[in-house]
Amino acid sequence: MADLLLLPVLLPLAGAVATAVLPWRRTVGLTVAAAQLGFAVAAVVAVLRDGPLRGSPGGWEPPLGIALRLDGLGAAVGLLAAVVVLAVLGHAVARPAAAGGPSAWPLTLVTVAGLQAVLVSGDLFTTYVALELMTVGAVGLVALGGRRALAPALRYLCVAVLGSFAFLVAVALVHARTGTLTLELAAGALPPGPALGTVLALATVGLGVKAVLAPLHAWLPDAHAAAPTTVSPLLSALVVKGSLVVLVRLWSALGGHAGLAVVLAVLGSGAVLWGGVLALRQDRLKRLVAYSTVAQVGYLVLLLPLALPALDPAAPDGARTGALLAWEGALLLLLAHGLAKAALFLAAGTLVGVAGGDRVADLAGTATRAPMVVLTFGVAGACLAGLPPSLGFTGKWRMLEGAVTSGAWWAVAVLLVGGLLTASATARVLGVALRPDPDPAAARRGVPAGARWPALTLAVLAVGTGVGSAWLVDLLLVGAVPAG
Amino acid sequence: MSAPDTFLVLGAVVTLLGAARLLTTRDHLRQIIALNVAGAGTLLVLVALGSEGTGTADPVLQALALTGIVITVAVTGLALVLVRRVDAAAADADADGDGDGHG
Amino acid sequence: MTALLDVLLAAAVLVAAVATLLAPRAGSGVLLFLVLGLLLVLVWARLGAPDVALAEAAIASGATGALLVSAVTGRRPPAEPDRARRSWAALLPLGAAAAAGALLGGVLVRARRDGAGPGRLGDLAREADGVVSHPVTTVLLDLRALDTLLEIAVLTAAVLAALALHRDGTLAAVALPADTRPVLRGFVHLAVPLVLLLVGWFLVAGSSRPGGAFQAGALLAGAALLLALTGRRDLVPTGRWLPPAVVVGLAGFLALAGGTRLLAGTWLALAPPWGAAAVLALEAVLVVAIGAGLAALVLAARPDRRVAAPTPPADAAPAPDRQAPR
Amino acid sequence: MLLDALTVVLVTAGCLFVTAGTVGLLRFPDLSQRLHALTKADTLGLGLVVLGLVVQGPGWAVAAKLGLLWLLALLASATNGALLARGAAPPPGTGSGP
Repeated sequence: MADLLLLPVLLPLAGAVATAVLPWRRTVGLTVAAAQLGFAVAAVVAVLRDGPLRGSPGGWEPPLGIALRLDGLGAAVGLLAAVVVLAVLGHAVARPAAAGGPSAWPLTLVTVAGLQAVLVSGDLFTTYVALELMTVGAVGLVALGGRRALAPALRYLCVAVLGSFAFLVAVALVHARTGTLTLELAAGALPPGPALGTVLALATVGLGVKAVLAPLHAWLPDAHAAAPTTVSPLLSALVVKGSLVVLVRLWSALGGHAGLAVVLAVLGSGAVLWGGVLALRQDRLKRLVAYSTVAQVGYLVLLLPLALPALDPAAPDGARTGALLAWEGALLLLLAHGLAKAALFLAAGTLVGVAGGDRVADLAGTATRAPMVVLTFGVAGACLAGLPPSLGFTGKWRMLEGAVTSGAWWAVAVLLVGGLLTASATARVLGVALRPDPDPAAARRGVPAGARWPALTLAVLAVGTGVGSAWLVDLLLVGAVPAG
Repeated sequence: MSAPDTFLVLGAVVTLLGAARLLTTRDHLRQIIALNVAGAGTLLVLVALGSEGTGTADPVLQALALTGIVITVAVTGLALVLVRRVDAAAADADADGDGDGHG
Repeated sequence: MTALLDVLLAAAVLVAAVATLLAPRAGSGVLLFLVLGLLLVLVWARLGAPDVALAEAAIASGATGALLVSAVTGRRPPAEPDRARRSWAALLPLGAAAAAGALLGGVLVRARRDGAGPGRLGDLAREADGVVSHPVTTVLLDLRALDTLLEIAVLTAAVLAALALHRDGTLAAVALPADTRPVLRGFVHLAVPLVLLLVGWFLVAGSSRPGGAFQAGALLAGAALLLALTGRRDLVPTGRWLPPAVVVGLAGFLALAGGTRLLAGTWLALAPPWGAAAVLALEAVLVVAIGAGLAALVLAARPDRRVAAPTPPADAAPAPDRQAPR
Repeated sequence: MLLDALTVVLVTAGCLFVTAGTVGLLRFPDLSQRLHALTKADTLGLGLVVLGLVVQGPGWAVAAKLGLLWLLALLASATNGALLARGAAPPPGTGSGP
């Protein structure tokens, strides 16, 4: 049983060691990515069949040893990560200039290993070390973007490590109060009170910084604007997700906190609206896409206040079903955002290459020059905006249902306005891209096939999984507290 | 206030002092020093929780603090390499800007 | 009597921390940080954590101190000195932070008092019959071996990220002026063998008393830097052999994990007969990796020598995709 | 009992020397005088403290380690002192150095 938990963590690390020393970086990288996809599928099947996977390395049972636990959410995000990494590495093989040099391979594999370790870790301190591993890998990748990327990478490193220290103090507080580092054992032993409030506040701030929660998001747009093309999808679609998964797990295990939920509701709504408006006003393509990530994270954080009634058994049934629907919807949205945002960033990077400038105005006429890439951008944008039949629509619809049944009308308004803002931001870019080509005669650089297909597959997946997403909802409920 | 409690409160204060200083200064090197001070405060909290004032502290928390120290030095090393590069880039930018040729 | 000493020590640490944060010049900030590091060594000793005290002295004050001092000495002073001390803008947040810290401390103290129960993790760890006798090393390399593996991965990733900013991923192109002053050369001839002896002692002692791979690695990094900066660069791997030396620790740990899975059936399960030998071998490999890694981090801060055509220091594509290749 | 009194005397004398070194560091005008004060007073102070501890008779191994400690401190402060003093006017041919 522990194989399916530990192999996806140790194999990328072995791949990183190999690519750091040996010359065959591409073959090793792609084989490891393919193997990760295989492990992810096997893990999803195993979790669906017989519940959360458990294991403890070294044979030491918790509370003394480290408890590994992979629940439905972890398996789903693991599958998302495997798919996105395979597409990103395919893109990097086709357009090496977009990958930031040979050192991108080991750092990418280290980041993948860090994310996988976060997903399988049931121990709070192992989660802290895994988050640090993911952060250092991501900072290394951003710094590969040349001279303009160094200051954002440094800013991201300082802020993310400070967030980790806040999370570490929360872990110390949990250990002091419950005597254990294993989240499952600590779940029942932490009574509501100042200690629980402080733990959740510190963890929310610490993980909020890494998950780009609204007021703590300043580092993301600069990091994305300067990072190589293949790094942005890893940053937005994966690294941000890892911190969100830990936040959701901590909240649902420890029972949430009413006061903090109101604060998060305000911050989440603010992020959705403010991020959407800022995305509209950006004149640089990558910053536009980065601000839409800030907006989307706003949705996902709304999950915590909306799903709060599902966490305490005393809540009335109406509120509980509403909260459960909101929980499923938000996690579907998390997966949809991962797929669509990765496709969006890959397409944006290719468009910047084709247009020769990263301002939205430079994109005039790119529809004729790179029709498939613009199509990918459109499809991914539609999924983010929540237009049917995409996964984003299924998630947003379920969240709307949940908000309506539990009577959270403010959430309904925020969801609709947010969708509108994202749709208009995508439409604005498409509008510019569909303009006639200002100088058709000029020599055009074609886009290699390898740069078109990965992004398109991600976009198609984002739409396709929306249709038959029942299995996905069941997967997300496995081992989740609200379902239990 | 037994000895470990004193150092527990001290750790919490030092952590937040380091964090506040990091967020209020623009000079990169000072930010990294503040980051290290915050890290030291966090480790103070960890070890003080595991110590009863007499005898050796709880080995699990000592191991966690050791891991924390190694991670902090790794992060500081990477951050300082970035700082030197950022300063060099800024210096080159000044050089290209006002063309005084040094750097 | 000891209560007075504790309060004095705590006050000294607080004053050193505030002084480090509010130092007018970055240079004095670094030196005050070293003072803070030494005070922390006393605090760890007072709290009964000798391993952490050793690690603080060797790594947090030693290696981080070397990193910070080398960063300060090679740095042009920033355009406007940060008049932090006078302006209220800096003192206000610090005051608020101190108050919040005191509150957080109160919550921590109360949580500890409420949470104090039998069967604490530490007692379990001491009784657990791990592979080695020293409880901290048992926790590090046996009970929570995965944490240490991930932590070594963090250090390796940080060094690889730092090397990625240099030409073809190594420090071969870094200019290292050899400081051949006779006093220093004499010191090196005396100190380096002694430090290497200490490295060996720390490595072996780790299984039975405070010590171990991390502290030994920091000492090895110190010896490597002494050699590299005094002209004996040939003895220190900075060229083709640097990446392998840095990743050997992580590679060794992964090999151990895979090996235990295949032989003993469980990942990272160290059984008594061969467990102690495996731990010692692993620690030896970790010492080499941490030594090479920390030394590389210090040297990686220095720029590459400029070749004839001033190519950008990072050999990555100059701008993300300014011109996609044909 | 006599040993304890001896230890107290030695350790106090050691601390006095270290304080004298620090006062010298603060008061003396230029670098070389400060270095002079530091290297002389501090190492002597440390030596006295080590002697005071050895007198407590903790066993030969610990006493040897304390002695080694003092020798290392001596070696380090002498070298640093010489380098810093000569560093003020480095002879030609040395690079920027640490």
